[in-house]
Amino acid sequence: MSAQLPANGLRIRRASASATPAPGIREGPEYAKLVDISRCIGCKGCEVACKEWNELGIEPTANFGSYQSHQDLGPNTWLLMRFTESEVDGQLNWLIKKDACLHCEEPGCLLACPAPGAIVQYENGIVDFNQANCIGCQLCVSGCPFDIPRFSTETRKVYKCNMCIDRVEAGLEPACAKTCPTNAIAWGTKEDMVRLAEQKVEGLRARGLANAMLYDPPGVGGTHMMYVVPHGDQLEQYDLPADPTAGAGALALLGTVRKLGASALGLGILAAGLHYLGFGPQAPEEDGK
Amino acid sequence: MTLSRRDLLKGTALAAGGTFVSALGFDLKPAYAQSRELKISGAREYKTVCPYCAVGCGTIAYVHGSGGLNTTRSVIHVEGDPDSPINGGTLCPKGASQMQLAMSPRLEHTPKYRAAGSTEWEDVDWEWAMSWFARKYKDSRDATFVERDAQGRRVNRCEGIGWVGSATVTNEDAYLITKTQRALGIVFMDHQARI
Amino acid sequence: MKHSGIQRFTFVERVVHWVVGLSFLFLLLTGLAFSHPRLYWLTTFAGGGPTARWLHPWVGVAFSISFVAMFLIWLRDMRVDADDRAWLRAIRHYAVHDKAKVPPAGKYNAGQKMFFWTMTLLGVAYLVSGLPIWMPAGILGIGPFYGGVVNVMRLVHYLATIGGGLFLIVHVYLGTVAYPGTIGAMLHGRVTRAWAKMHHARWEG
Amino acid sequence: MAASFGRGAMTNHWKDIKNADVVLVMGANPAENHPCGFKWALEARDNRGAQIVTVDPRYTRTSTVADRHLQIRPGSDIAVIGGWIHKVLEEELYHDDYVRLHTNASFIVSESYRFEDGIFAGFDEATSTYDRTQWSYERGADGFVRRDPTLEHPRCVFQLLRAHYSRYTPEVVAQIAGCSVADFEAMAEIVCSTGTADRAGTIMYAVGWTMHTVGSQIIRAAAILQLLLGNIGRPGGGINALRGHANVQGATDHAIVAASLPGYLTVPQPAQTTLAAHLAAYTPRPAVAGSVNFLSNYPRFFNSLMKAWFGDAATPANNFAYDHLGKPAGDATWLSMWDEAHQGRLEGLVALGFNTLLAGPDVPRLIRSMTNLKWKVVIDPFLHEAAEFWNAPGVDASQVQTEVLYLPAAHWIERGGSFTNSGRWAQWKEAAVDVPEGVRSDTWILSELFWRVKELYEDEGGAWHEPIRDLTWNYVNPREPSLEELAREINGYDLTTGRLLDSFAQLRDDGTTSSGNWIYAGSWTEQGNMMARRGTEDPSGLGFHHGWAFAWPLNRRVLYNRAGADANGEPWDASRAGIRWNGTRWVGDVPDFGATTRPDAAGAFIMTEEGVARLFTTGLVDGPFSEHYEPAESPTANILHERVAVNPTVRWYDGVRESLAQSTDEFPYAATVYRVVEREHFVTSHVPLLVETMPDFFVEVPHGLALEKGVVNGERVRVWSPRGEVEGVAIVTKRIKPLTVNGRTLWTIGIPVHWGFKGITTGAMANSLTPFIGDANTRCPEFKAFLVNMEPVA
Repeated sequence: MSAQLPANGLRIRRASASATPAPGIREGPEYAKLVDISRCIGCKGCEVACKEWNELGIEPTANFGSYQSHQDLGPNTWLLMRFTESEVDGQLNWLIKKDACLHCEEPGCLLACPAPGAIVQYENGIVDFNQANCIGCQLCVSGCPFDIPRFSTETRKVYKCNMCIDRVEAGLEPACAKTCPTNAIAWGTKEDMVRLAEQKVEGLRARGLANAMLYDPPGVGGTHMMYVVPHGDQLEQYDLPADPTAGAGALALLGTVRKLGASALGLGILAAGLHYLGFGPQAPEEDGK
Repeated sequence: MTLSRRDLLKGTALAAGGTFVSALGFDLKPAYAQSRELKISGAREYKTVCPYCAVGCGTIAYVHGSGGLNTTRSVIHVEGDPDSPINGGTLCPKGASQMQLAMSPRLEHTPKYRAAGSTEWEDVDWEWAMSWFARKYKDSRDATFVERDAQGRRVNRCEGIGWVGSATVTNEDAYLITKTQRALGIVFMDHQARI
Repeated sequence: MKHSGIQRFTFVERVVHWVVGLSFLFLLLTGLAFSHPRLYWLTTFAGGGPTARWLHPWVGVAFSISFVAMFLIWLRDMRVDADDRAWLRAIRHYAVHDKAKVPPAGKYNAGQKMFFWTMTLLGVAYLVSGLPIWMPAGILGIGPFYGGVVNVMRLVHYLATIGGGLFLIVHVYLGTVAYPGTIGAMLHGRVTRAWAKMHHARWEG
Repeated sequence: MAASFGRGAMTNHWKDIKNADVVLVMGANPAENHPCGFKWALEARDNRGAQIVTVDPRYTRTSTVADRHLQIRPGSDIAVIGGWIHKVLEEELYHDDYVRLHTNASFIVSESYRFEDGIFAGFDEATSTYDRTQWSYERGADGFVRRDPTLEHPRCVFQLLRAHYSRYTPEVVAQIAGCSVADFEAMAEIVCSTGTADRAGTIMYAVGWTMHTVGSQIIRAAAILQLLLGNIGRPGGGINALRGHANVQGATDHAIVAASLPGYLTVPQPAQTTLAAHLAAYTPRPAVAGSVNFLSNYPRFFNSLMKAWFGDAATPANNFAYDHLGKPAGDATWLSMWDEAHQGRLEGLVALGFNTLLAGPDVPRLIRSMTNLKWKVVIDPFLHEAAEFWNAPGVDASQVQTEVLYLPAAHWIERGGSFTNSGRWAQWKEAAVDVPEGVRSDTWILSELFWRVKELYEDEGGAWHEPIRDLTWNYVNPREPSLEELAREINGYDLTTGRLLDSFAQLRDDGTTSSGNWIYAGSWTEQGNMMARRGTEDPSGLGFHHGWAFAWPLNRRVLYNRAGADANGEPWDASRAGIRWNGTRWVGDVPDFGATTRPDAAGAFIMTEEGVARLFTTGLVDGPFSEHYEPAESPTANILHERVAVNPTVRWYDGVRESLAQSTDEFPYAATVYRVVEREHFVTSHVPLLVETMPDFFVEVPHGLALEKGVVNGERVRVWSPRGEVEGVAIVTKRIKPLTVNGRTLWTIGIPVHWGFKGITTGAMANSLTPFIGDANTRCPEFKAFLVNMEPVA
């Protein structure tokens, strides 16, 4: 078997580098995580719970002039609280963002991945990396509009948040959502979370945060980790792309041409064959014969 | 019977074809491969309380091992107790990493003694340690005990020994500390309420 | 044993050519494997996906080095002159074996020179686009390349691959079945006089 | 708080915070230090539209989710709260009915009371103490306090209060605190907005208040404010002391403290030579007619404790073994203990579960004091800095003659027993794993020590040891009592029937009952272990959860809840009814009042002899009202009374004056120390995941100051005080702004406390900087306001 499937019983909606469609015989709810930044205190409970549950190794850190633990996500750091101080019109805000995989409905990573079954998306919306199939090309990293997956030079595989798929499958919420002390992370069906988010945005606007918004970018078909952003006018400061897209630009073009490229080569061979049939070989008359 | 070369080739081709077909595209058939086990599914649950701050979050310790005679139990995971009206299952980073505190390889397992002027510890056994402790305690108590103060009032206090801690022990042990130390006449006592 | 005919390629030339050629073939096949799920099976011949991914850039290094060697060896012979331009104008006659209307070629005809120069350009394209894909985290302080750079380079790499692949087909076809006797030049280095006269009349080998 | 309400504990509890309309966070940083409890503030914000506000020297992680933040100078809290009190009184924002009904506003104070130039009446320069009788009430012929229900008598508490705080105008407050008048007033609008029946405001505070030379008075000021606003005793109200360690509350309840015995009974004083004298001193008489004056039961609690400890050896005939208790010569708390060591008078020290070195203050002085000890025993699961103080940087171990014994103790996961959280909930926990080989439980170590000392006395005799002989020890395994046995002993027994008590109401002073801690009576009854209950029902929706664990006293969830209702027993706000009088009895929470006592039959505050809460009190040594005094180490003059800058009643230990900054030229910056959420004091330096998330010691440097001094974010800075110095990574931040204090620009520097020379990562000891001085009442050290200098490390 070339493709070792993720060892879990969830129905797969699509897989990377897959030429055949998913069987589509089971139906279940789509889940989503809603991160309400207006309730987040940056305690890193989620960051630690993620590492504890997933048994991710320590990536040694050094304080670099911030409350932030690591400078960046890593193969063993799937979730990172990012801290930014912003001052707009004398109004200080300490922007704290839970940075982790957003589990796009249209996952750029999956679209970019050349290895069959290395990236799968389950029917519940979770995008999972199956390292057994990963070839370590890191093209998913470039395909991701949020710059999330991280390559391990040790295992030569790429890693990211899998939304605690083992817990979700067992009927539990992801570890980060379970642990969040201030209920800044909510977990439920996508439908419920969107509804909850709308309520929250309304509440924030009533509290004077006119730019409060739900971050569920349509360019990637929506995400399964959404944010309620209190300062929607400062998306850039949060490092949230205003209009992310999956598989756009060069990747989209590649997606189109790669359907033709191999055929072009086939046609080349065919043309050579036809040429041979039409004109035959051209051999020199041998001397002295 | 003997296989002709031709038969052999055919067989190989068939086999190769099979490989070829399955390798051609990604086959979704085994989408119901065996489940990834939830790591705590077989663990025993113990309801405990987070040891850090005084919010008093309810926690569940997931323990590996049946507790049978031949086993040593170990904590494999700790998470919040969803029933607790205090934390509702949530935990802060400290609480969420309790498992590492519980099972820390940095925990000590041997009493140690450091002699006057020494630059290092030496391991000692409990018998030696406790008799040393009691000896020092009694000697200092005897040396500094004040039965009557300068005005002749009965005060029965030990002035030469201080006891500190702890806000990290249980109520029951805290009570036992007060009970034994007050009975021994200790007056210098404090814990982390002030610090 | 002494070969008959005339020496067309030296031992070194042959070795360099085959390193270039075989590495290119490997790169083409593994590259195609990564380009489309239906071709992923090609990784099987390279030891499976992870191995193929690991080998591809290193083979690319071998390709690049040998290509540079080849480039230096043949550079002098590959100058394009007025005769070549005439030859190119007559290329459609060449294609249909209408030999009489094709101006005689030197050691290399203009088509071969074009192939050489195209492959040189593609070689540069492979290298330039391949490096960021190989080491997206950056190299020698340049980078990282994650995101747009890699994606654009991936497209460039792919298009270059298809281009190179098509040229390879022509090259192999012409070098083998279309012109019998040609392959010998790259195997033992020698060709017959008749062959030389026919294909490279102006060659003073 | 005991001085104001009668008990010194969080009035409400964690989940109750969700019922608030305004959550004032000051002297605390709960998002950082109590994240899971802080969620209830956010619940209030998002479900009730409550406002969360922070007042702090730093914009903290709590501030990130608050509606408003006010930056003040460390140590200016009383000025700020005083300013709010001023506003509430001047603008009549107080809850009038509440103030009249439930406080001593109408009480008339004796003529001797006065406050002039920063000094209250009765000050004795020689001893730096007050004669508090000068602040007493004026009494009528009936012996009860005279009152003026109109609140107009010039010497009634209400008028004295108004006069006292009349100086705390917004302009004065802004000058002291360093903020702008506008910012102060904007904050005041919110904080002072809950003085109505339909609004409730709560305060969350922690050691940011207590760790000052005026710590107790900051809390007093808050109590005054909350009483004026009518916020005590109500769901969503209160003053919530957020405790730092898992069982600070329980360890305090069980009195591992110098001045009290379990249940906040008082340690006998040398002058109280007889039991009668002791009981007389702490058994208050009602100040007004109809006061429940619950502490009149003191003898029942005290005698029952002595029965629990000394059993048959405690009899009415021998004064319940009163002589068995040591009577300290004076203050015996943390600072005084180390002062004894400093002076070479303390021979030995036992530290159990306590990093006595990093805890500070003035670590260099602590090390000098420790080396004066003959011996030190450290009992802890981890080998920490306090056990290895002889190995501290700069210490020559060969010169340290102290013998040190380290005993590895079991820790929480290996033990059952109960922790009492900040909200007074005692929760029983299960042991998850066995105590490992080579390790012993605290219980074992304590009983083993006791037994071995006892045996030595039996063999050799020695200093007075009757109490050792007489101490009750009725445990199945005398060498390691079970926690269950201890819990039952704490609860107490009816000694006649041998049955466990249900309530402290059953305690007697005649020796027929025992209770190791009367406030825990009812925690383990004949029905079983109440602390282990795990019922989740919450029928009222207010979060009382009476079926979960046990809250002292008597499973009461909101203290003083009688004050949450009006004169007729109707709750101030029907939607948040703590308790309600239904005509025959109180329903709702467990009433902090007689269950069937009519609303008009007694005052709401049963723990005070006044029956009401105290806006004016004699309970603290440093004044009946809170007054702003500068920190011992202050960057500025006290503009209220220049001559009396610092709390006049603080205790100056030897050499401390000399160890303080003498000028702001040398030490120009205000500094404060604190914790961060990723760490809990010191033990977490052994937890890899926590070290990973907050690896290194750092110093928070305000952005403007960094520019001025050439400090670069992420690079190292050196900070020093006259006591010591630290070096660490600078976090340059815009979250700390320059203040303008009395016309001068002042910068504040923040320093976390979690690092030492042991652990996965090591770092500077923040408490090397802090001064060795403490609160006049509690001797809680002034960690939160001192002066430093700083420079970038070249």
